[in-house]
Amino acid sequence: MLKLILRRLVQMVLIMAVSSLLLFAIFDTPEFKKRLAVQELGGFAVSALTEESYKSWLAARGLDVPFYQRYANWVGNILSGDLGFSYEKNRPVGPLLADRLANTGILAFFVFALMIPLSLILGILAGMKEGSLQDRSISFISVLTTSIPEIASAILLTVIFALGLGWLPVKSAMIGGFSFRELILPVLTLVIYDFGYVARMTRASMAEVMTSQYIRTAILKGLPYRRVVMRHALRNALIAPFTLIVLQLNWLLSGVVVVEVFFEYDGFGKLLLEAALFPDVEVVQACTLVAVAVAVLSQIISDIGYTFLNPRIRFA
Amino acid sequence: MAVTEIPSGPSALDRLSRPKPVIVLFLLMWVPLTAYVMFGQRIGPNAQTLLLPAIPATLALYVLGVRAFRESRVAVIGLTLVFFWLLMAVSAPYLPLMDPNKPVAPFATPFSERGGLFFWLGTDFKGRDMLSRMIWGCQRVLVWGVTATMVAYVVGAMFGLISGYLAGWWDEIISFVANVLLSFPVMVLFIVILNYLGPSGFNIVVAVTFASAPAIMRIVRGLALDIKTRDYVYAAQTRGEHPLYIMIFELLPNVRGPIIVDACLRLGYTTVAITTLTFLGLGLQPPDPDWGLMIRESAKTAMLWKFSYMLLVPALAVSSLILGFNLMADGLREMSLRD
Amino acid sequence: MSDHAAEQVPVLECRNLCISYYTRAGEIPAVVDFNLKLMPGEAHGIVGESGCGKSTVALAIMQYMGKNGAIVGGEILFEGRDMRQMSEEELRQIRGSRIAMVYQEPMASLNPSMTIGDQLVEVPIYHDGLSEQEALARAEEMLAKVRLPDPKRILASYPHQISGGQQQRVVIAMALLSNPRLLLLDEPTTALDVTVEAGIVDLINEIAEEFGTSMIYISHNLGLILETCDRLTVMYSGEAVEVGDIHDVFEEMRHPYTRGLFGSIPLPGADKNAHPLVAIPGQLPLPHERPEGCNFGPRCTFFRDGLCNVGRLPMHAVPGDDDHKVRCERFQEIDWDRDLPKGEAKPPVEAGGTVLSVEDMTKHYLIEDGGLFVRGGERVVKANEKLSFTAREAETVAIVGESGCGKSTFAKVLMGLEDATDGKVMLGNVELGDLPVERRNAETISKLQMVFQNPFDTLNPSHSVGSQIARVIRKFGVASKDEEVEEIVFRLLDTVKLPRDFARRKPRQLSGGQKQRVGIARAFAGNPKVVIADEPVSALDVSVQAAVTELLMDIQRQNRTTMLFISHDLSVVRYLADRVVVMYLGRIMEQGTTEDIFAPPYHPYTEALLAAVPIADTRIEKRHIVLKGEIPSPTNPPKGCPFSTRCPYMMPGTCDVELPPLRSFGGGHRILCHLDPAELTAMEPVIKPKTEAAERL
Amino acid sequence: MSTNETSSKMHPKVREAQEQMDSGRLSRREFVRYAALLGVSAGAAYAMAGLPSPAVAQDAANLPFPADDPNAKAGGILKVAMQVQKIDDPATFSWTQASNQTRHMLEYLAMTGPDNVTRPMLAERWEASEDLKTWTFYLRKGVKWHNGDDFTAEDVKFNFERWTNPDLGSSNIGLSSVSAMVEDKDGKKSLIDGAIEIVDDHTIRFNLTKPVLSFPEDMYNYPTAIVHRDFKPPLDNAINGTGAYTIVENVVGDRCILKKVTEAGGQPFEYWGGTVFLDEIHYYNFDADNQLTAFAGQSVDAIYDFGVEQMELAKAIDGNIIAARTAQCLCCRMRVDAEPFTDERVRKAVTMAIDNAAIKPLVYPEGGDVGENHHVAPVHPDYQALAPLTRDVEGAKALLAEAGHPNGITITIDVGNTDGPWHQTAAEAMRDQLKDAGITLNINVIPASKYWEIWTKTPFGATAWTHRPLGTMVMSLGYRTGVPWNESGFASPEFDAALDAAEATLDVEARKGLLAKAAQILQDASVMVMPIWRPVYSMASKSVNGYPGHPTQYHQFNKVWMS
Repeated sequence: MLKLILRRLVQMVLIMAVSSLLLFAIFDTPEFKKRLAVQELGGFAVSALTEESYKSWLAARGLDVPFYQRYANWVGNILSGDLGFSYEKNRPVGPLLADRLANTGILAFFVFALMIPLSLILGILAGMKEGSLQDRSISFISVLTTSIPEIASAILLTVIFALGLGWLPVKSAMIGGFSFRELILPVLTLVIYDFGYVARMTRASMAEVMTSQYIRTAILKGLPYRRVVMRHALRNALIAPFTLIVLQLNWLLSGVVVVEVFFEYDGFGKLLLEAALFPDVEVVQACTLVAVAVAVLSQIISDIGYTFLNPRIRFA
Repeated sequence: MAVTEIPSGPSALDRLSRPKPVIVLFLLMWVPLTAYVMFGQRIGPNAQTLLLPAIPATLALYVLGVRAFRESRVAVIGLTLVFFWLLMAVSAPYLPLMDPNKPVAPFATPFSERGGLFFWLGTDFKGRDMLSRMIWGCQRVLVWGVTATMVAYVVGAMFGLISGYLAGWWDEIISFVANVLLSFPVMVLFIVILNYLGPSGFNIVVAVTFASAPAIMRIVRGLALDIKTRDYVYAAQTRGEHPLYIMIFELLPNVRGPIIVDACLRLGYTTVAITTLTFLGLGLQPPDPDWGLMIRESAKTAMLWKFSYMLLVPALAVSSLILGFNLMADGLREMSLRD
Repeated sequence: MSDHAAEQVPVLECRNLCISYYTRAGEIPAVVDFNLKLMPGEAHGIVGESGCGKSTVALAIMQYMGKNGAIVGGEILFEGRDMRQMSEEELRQIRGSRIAMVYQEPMASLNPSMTIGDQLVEVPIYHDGLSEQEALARAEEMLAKVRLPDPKRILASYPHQISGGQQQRVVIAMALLSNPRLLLLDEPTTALDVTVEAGIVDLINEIAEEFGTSMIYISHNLGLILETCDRLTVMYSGEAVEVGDIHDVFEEMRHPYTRGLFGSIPLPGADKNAHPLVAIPGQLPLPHERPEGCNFGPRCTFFRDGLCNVGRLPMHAVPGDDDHKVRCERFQEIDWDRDLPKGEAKPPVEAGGTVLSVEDMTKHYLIEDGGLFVRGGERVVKANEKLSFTAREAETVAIVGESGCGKSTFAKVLMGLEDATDGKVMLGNVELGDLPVERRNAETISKLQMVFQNPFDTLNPSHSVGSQIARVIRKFGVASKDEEVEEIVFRLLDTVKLPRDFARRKPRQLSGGQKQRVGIARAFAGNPKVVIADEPVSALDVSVQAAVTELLMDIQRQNRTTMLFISHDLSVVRYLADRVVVMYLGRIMEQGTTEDIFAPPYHPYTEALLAAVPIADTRIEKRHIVLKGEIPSPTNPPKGCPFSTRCPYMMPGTCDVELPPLRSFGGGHRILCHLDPAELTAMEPVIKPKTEAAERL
Repeated sequence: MSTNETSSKMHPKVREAQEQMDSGRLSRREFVRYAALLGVSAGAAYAMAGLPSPAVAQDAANLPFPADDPNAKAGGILKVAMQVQKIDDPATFSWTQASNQTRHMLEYLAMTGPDNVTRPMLAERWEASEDLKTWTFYLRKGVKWHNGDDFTAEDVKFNFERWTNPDLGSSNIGLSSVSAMVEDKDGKKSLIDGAIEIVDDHTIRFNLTKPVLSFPEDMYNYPTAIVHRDFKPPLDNAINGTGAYTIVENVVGDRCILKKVTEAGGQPFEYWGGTVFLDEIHYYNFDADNQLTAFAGQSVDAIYDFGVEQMELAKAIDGNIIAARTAQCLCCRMRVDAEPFTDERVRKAVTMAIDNAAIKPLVYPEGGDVGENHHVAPVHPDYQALAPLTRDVEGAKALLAEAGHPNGITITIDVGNTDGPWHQTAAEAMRDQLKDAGITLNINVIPASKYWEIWTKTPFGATAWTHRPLGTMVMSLGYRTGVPWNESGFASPEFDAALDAAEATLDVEARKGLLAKAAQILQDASVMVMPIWRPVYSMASKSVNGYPGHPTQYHQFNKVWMS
């Protein structure tokens, strides 16, 4: 197991190295440098710059050295804990990213706090009696909600709760400090899109377990139904959803982009999009590293959890 | 033990993937539509004649689909939703609609009349007819969505077969690259790629391929790993067939079934992705109508109960298409489990 | 025991039981008009081919039909009470305590995420209200009773940590914990190796004696039923066709189907030349396509229009034996000796020169722990160790062994999918050992073809039958013009006795037997010199097996092909092989002509194997040898003699240390054993005919 | 300040202008503007013109701000939605937004009010020589920096030296006033010795190489904020200003918080500009598109601006919509040195086939002015209407045929929507009109940032030009031969001469005429389609009082109060 984790971590570092090098190379193109200059100085001004003054601008920004050199520097900085500097936000990437990640973390926490119990309970209820009315209605709701993309559910929720009923604020910029009310719509949007997926997987897993032979054994052993479900079925049925839920972390990083942009919520996703469009190389780099780390770490957690939950692997 | 041996009729998936008529009809529908969307402007006003063969092909395909899916009500509903939009896409130029790009009367609410024109779904901030934009809006998302998914499948299946069948170093390398790509959250990948390439339909295809192909590759790889232990592959190996032959003729036809279900789901994801990217400004570009664009444009002009129809119409339209794909996938999966 | 039957209440009685499944095609009757009376202490066997409804009966008795099955008629009386009238709670109390069940796949029927102890204690806790401690004690006791070593360790283990045979013992222990009145055994040994199976069968017999439990034993294997049961029901296509005392039925079977069944299994008396097997023509009808009247009618030689296909057939008692009943209208008219089709005797084939010779062929696999970045230790799996044998033209060489003995690896090396690590494999004068298939020329490849085990895998489901055969013809350069190829395809279909229009069919439209025929046609399309048949019929129903086996041998005979027949079933091997190679853990333990192998001297493993194979013949007496333990993993074979861990003759200090010498007994009969040749020669035969007196006991 | 006092030192040209006004050749409003530019106090100028002075404080301090509202309440926070940008160096600001962040801390020598009249701010007054080549600025006394230093001529000199330092890259060097202080030396522009003269602590004189009328107006151009003489970028480390507020927090992309200054260098701070009411001014970062929705959600009290496409939304929201007529525009210019536009007939065909008057209502149904294919806007004081343009489709076809395109021509316009999606709407409207003349217009929509990479290079591009207070200013920025921002590559000595003449002429009518001549040359050359002068909209809630609308979108909240 330790070996596996180590292997994954090595792989993670490798992936990080490869992807960041690639990103550096991409953002090193003259077009991107020009775009950066335009953002910084304004389109009019850049076009009026002479070749020399453009060069001196590049030099001032440290963009005149070859990208591999910058990459080496950057890697050195990263290793010493310095994540670089944001051209756009004019501040070090580290604290900036930390701020935004914390915001996304809050969002993610509530999303998970709501989604996990909801989807597991619904999934188990549906999977327990495959084909029943209860199953059919839960399944239908899950398909329906997963079919509404985040952008559409954000719209629907905003239209109903913010524009129509006026219960909740339209935007979640939180300019007056943290506001729980402003968090509700983004959280709901993400939960609505995601819970159906997890619920369906839970249902499938539960349904599969319920038709398995060892459940038949348990029933024909004369155990009460409750015990069959709680003791025999649940643990086996929850292995797959558990790994899935952990992997949702990775999904969340994608899902939040839209939600954060739509609701003007200052989180990781919005930062990434803004940085990419700017193009704020070092922020994109840092975000990518975080994304890769989250992806790989969630995979590791999911692997560990899977191993822990599944004796077949734990004691193999 | 003796394996239960009940020769059954063709399964639903088999029927669906029975190639010839479906493929011919699909191409009849698809090629004109794609050509129309990609080159319509260059062809000029007569471009719409391109779509003439596509309309009956779409209808015929729908009939075939309903027949293949008749065992699953869910799948038929999904199919109907998808084909509704497909039909809209191929027949949009022939429908009695207003010009989707022509500003007529700004901010007309649904079911209102202005200047002798009746607006079923109102008009947007520029005064363009929403009904017309909604219907025209499905063209691009369908064309690019399906094209992107198909390309992703070709690429993913190719690498999946190689990786699964040849194993060894091929597998190590391909799997590593796939892992690298899979370690990016999809949206990060999309943003980076589209930001680099610039937003356009074609680049969406590239981005979707990068984002989806690794996952498809994994599925195909898994299937290939399974299928390659089958005796018929063994038989082909022992008669000295070239690995390429085995991959294309022995493996590929048999991964088709499970992949169709996945493809329906993935079409849904791709549709979501295109809409979302367009909303973020990285996807399709104005002026031609598109649901994502409609949302993008309305999100800043219609944040009011009174105008919320501008947001709701495209949001519901895109949801219905995705629902269609998902229901199809659901029904197909159910049918394949029953077979 | 039948003396007391009248006074006793039957443990279980099924009266006119009808069970149906509801599918999207409508109601499908699975079992029709099933009757069964089980007295205390009695063991009743239900035998039949797949799809005959035997497992359905078992589940119906447990009142566990799944969501689309239902009992649509009749009664199930357990100790006189109709189970159909019982409430869920009453059923729950009976299940697991009064009626217990043992299942086909032990691994699947144990919960993978609970320890065995946890799963066992549930039974006494919920049924007898025992405390956890008491329950644990009882579970441990029971594990000891089913002869599991170290019950404490097993209690704490998870199912995957013990072997298949041990798992099945655990399941049996679980079933016995509450001392049930009735034990249902649904193919309890099918998933196990033969030698392990023998141990379980042994255990079941002991239990029946010790606990006095009534048993219903479900199996497709007539030999197993004979070894375990007092009475039996033969089922065909959802109906019981013959019921009776086991000896009555085995010796005087009255139903044409039962008769056909016995005709198609290779009993010790059978001989491929003199008394070939006789297959039952046709195939099992689908549940929703059953004929009017007798279900067996369309396949029956004695079918008479207007009699056999009218109405529902009742069971008739055999005159003079009320317990023996038959569902046949004509059973009294049939003169078996005259009317039963017999296999035609065929002249024996003279073997030709040596075609294939294998000399010290060794195949080792390296297994690397770790992966891309972390190097782990390397382990060697010795899949094949110094295999040496030869096969001559038109000869059938059987390679016998249980799982993990290395027969598949050997086939792979032969086919060129793996390189031999060492040694030589000569086909004619071509060395194949280090010639992978890519480097072999078409001629060499076409000389060596294979028939596969699983009929459902042998054909690519995406291509038509014809195109798959045609591909081989083209590939091997037999013909290239379309018409010629087509002609050959048709001829091959004729050869395997399939209609020519099958060429256009997709494999899913074929039954398993038909697919296997196509597989044979494909193997012979390139006129091979050697055909490797890897358990070609083991996945087929008994009645189909015979036909396919016969076909295979007919073609072999015609083409004078050498056949390497890989099998675990010694009865089949005895029937068709000229020479036999017995393998165990990658090594050849014994080889010789069929007569040599089936008569002493035996290798101890061969001896045990022979004793383990159930034989459905009441006239045969078998020595009782049960091996202990399980087959060791090939990744970690025992030192010395591979069989030393299980060998009843094991000599500590010798067998488990040193590799045994190869002893030759003349005529190519060689045995790898430490035992003294004299001791080996002095062994008693495992199988011998019973004396008349013993038979009529 | 009394009228007499001013008149005693009055620039002779003021008299000239007054005569023109009296004889009816100059409108009264224009006179006020000129008089103010030439150093007459705005109040006096209004008085001379016989116009009621707008609510500007009529006190001795000669303040540029409106009078205090008697109902005004002190206190409160004004929250404004705007992009919050980097503010490292005011001299290199590229965006108005950045200057808004600093405007209440760093102030300007002059201030142009919403009435387009330029009044003295940090300067108390100014004088121009008769030939408009020598300008003397008298600085306001008693202005304190937040660190307690006095504001002196040294500060001003320091700023001018900075601006003219080519290494800094300030766009101020392009202002006609500043550019008249530099010369080319070794291929580099540098400040002419003696161009800046410190007369005394509070008087500074500029000697220009050419006559410049717009000097005071230039001094309110957003990058001309006056920083302390010790200033070193970045501003974050050098927070110091003369304004009533100071920046306490500036997080780019998030927020910029300004607080009222109460203490300067240990002393209580007294703002030179009189009472300010707000305690704090908060800028919160919202994308242009989201500002109005943020406002609708009551997150903010005011916004920087909103697009015309959001007008209906704005109207539906409770609040005051503030519209300002501007010289902002969309200049669809053709590069005269790129095919097929090298042929003047092609360009002419394009302009002839387009009816600007029909485009404007499609794009800006409310407010704005129709353009005349040159770059002087009706709001410019030196604007004079040319003969109305008429659409001539047949003529266009004929010209095309003559130019060798009898079957029409296909051209592509690059649109970056740098200023909002209305660029595209305008381009689409042009496309529809051009179709009639057989010209197929392809619209190549590219991202805004991409557009700025090509704006001077593309053969046909739709460039947004921002508001500038004078027609001469923008004409010389964009169309003089060889200037960097000459995106059309237009080169005409005749035009340059006309522009020079206009810039040097004070006679308002003559000047208008001269500029009109230049405009006519430009129009005749068919360098551009200039369909529209757009209005800018912003919005403030009803509780924000005295919120000014300014054509340049400059924020000046000194007299704003919250109710």
